[in-house]
Amino acid sequence: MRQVIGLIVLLVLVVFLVSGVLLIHPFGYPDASDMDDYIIENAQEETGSNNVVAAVLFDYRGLDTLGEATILFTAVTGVLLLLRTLKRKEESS
Amino acid sequence: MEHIPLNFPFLAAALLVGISFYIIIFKKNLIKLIMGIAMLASGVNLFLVSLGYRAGGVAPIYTDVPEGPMVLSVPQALTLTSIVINVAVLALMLTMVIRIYRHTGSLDSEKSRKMKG
Amino acid sequence: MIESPSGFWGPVAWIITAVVALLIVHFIRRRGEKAHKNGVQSETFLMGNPRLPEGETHIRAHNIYWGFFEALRKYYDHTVTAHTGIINDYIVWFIAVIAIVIIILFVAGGI
Amino acid sequence: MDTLITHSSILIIAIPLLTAFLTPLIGMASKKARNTLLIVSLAFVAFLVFALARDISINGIHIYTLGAASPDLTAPKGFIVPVRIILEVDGMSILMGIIWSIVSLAAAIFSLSHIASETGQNRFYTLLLLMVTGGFGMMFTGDLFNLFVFLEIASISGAALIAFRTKFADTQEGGFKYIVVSAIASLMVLFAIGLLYAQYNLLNIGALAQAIQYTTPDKIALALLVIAFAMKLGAIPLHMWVPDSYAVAPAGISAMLVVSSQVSMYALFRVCFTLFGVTLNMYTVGWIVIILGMLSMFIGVTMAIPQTDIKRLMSYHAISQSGYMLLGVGVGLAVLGDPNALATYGREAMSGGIFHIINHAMYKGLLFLTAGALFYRVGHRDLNRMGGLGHKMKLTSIFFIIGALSIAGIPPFNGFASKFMIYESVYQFNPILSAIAMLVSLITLASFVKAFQSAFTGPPLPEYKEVKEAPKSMLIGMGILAAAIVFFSVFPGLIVHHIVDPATNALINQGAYVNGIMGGTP
Amino acid sequence: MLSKIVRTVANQLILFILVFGLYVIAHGHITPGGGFQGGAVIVSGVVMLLVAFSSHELKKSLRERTLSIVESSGAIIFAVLAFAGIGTVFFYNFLVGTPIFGGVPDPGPGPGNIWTGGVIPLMNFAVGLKVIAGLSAVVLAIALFSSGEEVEE
Repeated sequence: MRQVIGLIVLLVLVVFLVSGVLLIHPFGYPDASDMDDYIIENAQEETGSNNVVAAVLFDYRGLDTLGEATILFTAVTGVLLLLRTLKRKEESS
Repeated sequence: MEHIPLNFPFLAAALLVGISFYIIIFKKNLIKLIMGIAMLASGVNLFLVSLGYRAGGVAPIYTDVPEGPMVLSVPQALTLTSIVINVAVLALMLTMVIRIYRHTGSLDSEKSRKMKG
Repeated sequence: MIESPSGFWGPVAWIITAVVALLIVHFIRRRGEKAHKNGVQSETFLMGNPRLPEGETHIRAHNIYWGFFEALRKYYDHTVTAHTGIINDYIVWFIAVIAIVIIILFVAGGI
Repeated sequence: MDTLITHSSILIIAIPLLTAFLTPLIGMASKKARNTLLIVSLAFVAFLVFALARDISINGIHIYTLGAASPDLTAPKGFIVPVRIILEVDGMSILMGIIWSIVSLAAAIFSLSHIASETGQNRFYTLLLLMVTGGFGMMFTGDLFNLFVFLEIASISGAALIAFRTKFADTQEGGFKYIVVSAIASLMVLFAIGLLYAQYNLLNIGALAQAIQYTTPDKIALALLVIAFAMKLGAIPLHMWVPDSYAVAPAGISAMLVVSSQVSMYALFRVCFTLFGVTLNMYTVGWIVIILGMLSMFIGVTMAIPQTDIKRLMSYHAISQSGYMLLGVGVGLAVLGDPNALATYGREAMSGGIFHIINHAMYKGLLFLTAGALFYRVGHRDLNRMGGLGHKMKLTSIFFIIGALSIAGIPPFNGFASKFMIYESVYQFNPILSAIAMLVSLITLASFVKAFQSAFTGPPLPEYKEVKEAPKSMLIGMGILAAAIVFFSVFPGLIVHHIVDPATNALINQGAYVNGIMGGTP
Repeated sequence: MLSKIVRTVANQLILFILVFGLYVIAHGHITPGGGFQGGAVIVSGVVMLLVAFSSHELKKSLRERTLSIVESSGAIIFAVLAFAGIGTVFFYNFLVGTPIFGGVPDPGPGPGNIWTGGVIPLMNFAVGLKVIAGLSAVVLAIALFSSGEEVEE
C-alpha cells in the first residue's frame, strides 16, 4: 500500500519537475543575463580581481560566503558537541 | 517543448532528483537515506550550475583567457556555496547516525525508532 | 482596546467588571451559614472504606478523559496509526502534498 | 546614533555571529565571562531591534545594500536591477525580530542554569548564538538565496542543539529527523530558486516580484516553496517531525524552535504576498493555506489530548496554534484580490493571525520553559508519574497557569484578544471555519486542564519529597515571558496599532516593498 | 597503522599536497580555486595521514582543542575583514586602491597580478584556515570516536 502511494506521488512529482525544467530556456542560451553581464563586465574595475567567481563570492555576494563559512563552523561545532565525552574534567568540576 | 535536445542537462538533474527521492522513500537503512540526500543535493547542484552555461562560453576568469563569451558567474558561486552547505549537513547527519547506532544497535529507520504516535 | 465591527475588546474594563463581580460574590458569601465547622464537614465521605494512603488518591494522566477516547476510538485508531515515527514516511507525505498542490495549481489556472 | 541605526540591520545579524565565533575562545578561559558576553550581546541585539523598530515606524522600510558605495544604493549607477545582496526590513520583518529577540534572551537566561551540570557548554552557547543569527538573517534578508543560506544555518544549529543530551537515544533520533526534514525542504527551496533564476536572472525578492509572470515553472516553484516552508513550520500533514524534535530538545531550545518555525511561516507569507503577490491565483493559494491551517488546528489538538509526555503534548499544541495563524492570514490571502472584502474583514483576519504569532511565541515559550523546570527538578517528562508538584514549585505552577490560560484563550489574556479577532473576522468569510476554531480552543483548554491536574495538583507524592523550586535564572527566564504576556494582555490595542497593523500593511502593500528596491534606480 | 612503505610515501607526499593547497588558496583571486578548494586539498592530505598512520598517532600532533582555536580565529578574521568596511558599508571592499592588494588589473583578458583583489585574497586565506582546521577536526573526531575514544571538552 505504502509502496504504491509512494510510487504514484513520486511519478507525479517527477513528471512535473521534468516538464518544469524543459520549459525554461534551452541549455546554453539563457533568456536573461543582465545581472551576470554587469558582473562580468565590471568585476575587474570594482573588485580588482581577475577571477569573477571569486569576486562574486567575496564581494557581490559576500554575505552568502560568510553564511557558508558559518554553516561549516556550525557543523564542526555540532559534530564536536555530539561526539563529546560525558565525563567532566577534574579542574572544571 | 521545442528544444528538448538542448535540455539534456536539465532533464538529467530532474531525473537525478527523482531517483534520489526514490531512495529516500524506499530505503530503510539510515546510511542509504543519507546517500539519497547527497544525491538529491548533487541533482540540485547540477541543475544550478547548468543554468549558467552559455554556448561556446569560457570560464569567467580573465587570467590568460581566450576571447569569447563568458559563462554566467553567479550560478557557479551559488553552486559552490550549496556544495559546502551539503558537506556540512552530511557530516552532522553521519555523526547523529553513529550515535543512534551506538544507542540502539540498529541502522534500520523502523527498528531504531523510539518515538511514535 | 481593540475596536471591531461587532464591538470592542478592552481588558481593563473586563478586569474591573470581574473584580466587582468577585466583590459581590464575596459579600454574599460572608452572609452565609456561620455554624459551618471546618474539619469534619469538609472531609471526603469515603463510605466507610479505609482511607487510601497519600498519592493513591491522585488521578494519573492516562485515566483522564477516558470516555472521550472511548467515544472517538475509530478516529483515534486512524490518526494515531498514521503517526508512524518512520522518517521515510515523513518524506512520502511531503512529496504527496507537493504533488497535490501542483495539480491544484495547474487545474485552477492563472489569475 | 544615526549611523548606528543606518547599520543596525546588519549589526543585528553580525553581532551574534561574531559573539558565536568568540565564544569557544573565551569559554576556554572562564565560564563567567562567557555567560556575561552571551547575555550582554543578546541584550544589545534586543536594544538594536527595538531602535530599528522605532526607526521603521517613523521612516518606513529600511534598506541596506551590502558592499555598495552607500547603504541605499540598491542598484549600480546607470543599471536597473540589483546585483548585490540587499537587506530589506519592513513591518513584518521587524515584528518577527522583536519576537525573536525577546524569546532568545529569555531562553539564554533560562539555559544558564538548565544545562549548568552538562558538559560541552561552550559549544552549546556557540550554537545558540548561531541559531539566533540564522533567525535574524531569515527575517531581514531581501534575497532569496541568502534566505536559503540562513535557513540552513538555523536548521543545522537547531538540529545539533536538539541532540544536545547525547546520553539519551531519543534526542539523537529527534535531531536526526529534524535535520533530514530540514535538508530536504531547503533543497527543494533551492530547486525553486533555480527555476526562478533561470527565467528572470534575478535573486532579489523585490526585483523578482516586479518581473514575475506566473508561468508554468513559476507555478512549480510556488508549490515547492510553499510546501517546503509549510514542512518547516510543521503544518499537518507535514508535522510529524515536530513532536519528535521539540519534545527531546533542552527546554530553552524548544522555546526557540517554536519561533524558528514561525520564521519559516514568515518566509511562507513573504513568498505568497510579496514575491508572487498579485500575480498568483490568490483564491486558490489562500484556500490551500486555509485548509493546511484547519487540518493543523483540529488534528493537532486532538492528537495532543492523549499524550502523556508533557513536552510532546505542548508540541502538538504548537502545531494546533500555528493553524490559527495560517487560518487568519490565509483568509486575508484569499480575499486579497477584492478590496471590499479585504477592507471589511480580510485585513482584520490578517491582523489577528499576525497578533497570534506574537502571543503564541510568548506563551508557548513560557510553557516549554515551565516543562523544562519540571524536567530539571523531577528528572522525566512523564505526566503519569508526576503529581502534587504545585506544593513545592509554586512560582512555576503560577507561570504554567498564566501560559495555559493564555493559550486556551481565556479572557483577559492575550490569547483571547487574537483569537477574538480571528473568530469574528473569519465568521464573515465562512462561519464553519470560525465554529471549528472555537471548538479547537475548547479542546485546548481541556488538554491543559489535564496537564495541570496531573502535574501540579493532588497530594504531594512521596517520591518527590526533596523537589525544590526552580533555580533563580530559570525563574528570571520564565518571568520575562510571563511579564510580556501580561503586558500584551493588558494593552492589546497598543500592540495591535503600533506593531501588528504595520506588519499587515507591509504584507498587503507589495508595491512598497518593490519600490524599496527598484525605486532608487533611474 | 599501515605498512612502512605507505607511511614513508605519505610522509613525502604531504609536503607536495600542502604546497599545492597553499598555491590554490593564495591564487584564488586570479586563477580557479580559492579558500574552500585549497582547504579541501590540504584536508585530503590530512585524511591520507589519518589512513597511513592510526588516528591515535595523529592525535599526538593534531588536537581538537588547537584545531577549534584555529578555526575560530579563521572565522573571526573573515568576519572582522567584513566588519572593517563598515566605515562605508558592511562587506565594502576597502582595500582597492591601497598599496596592499590594491592593484586593479587593466580590463579584459591579461596576465594576473597577485597584488590585486583588495580583501579577497585575505578572505581566501581566512576561509582556507577555517576549512583546514574545521574539516580535519571533523575527520579526526569521527575517526577517534569510531575507535572508541570521545572528544574532551
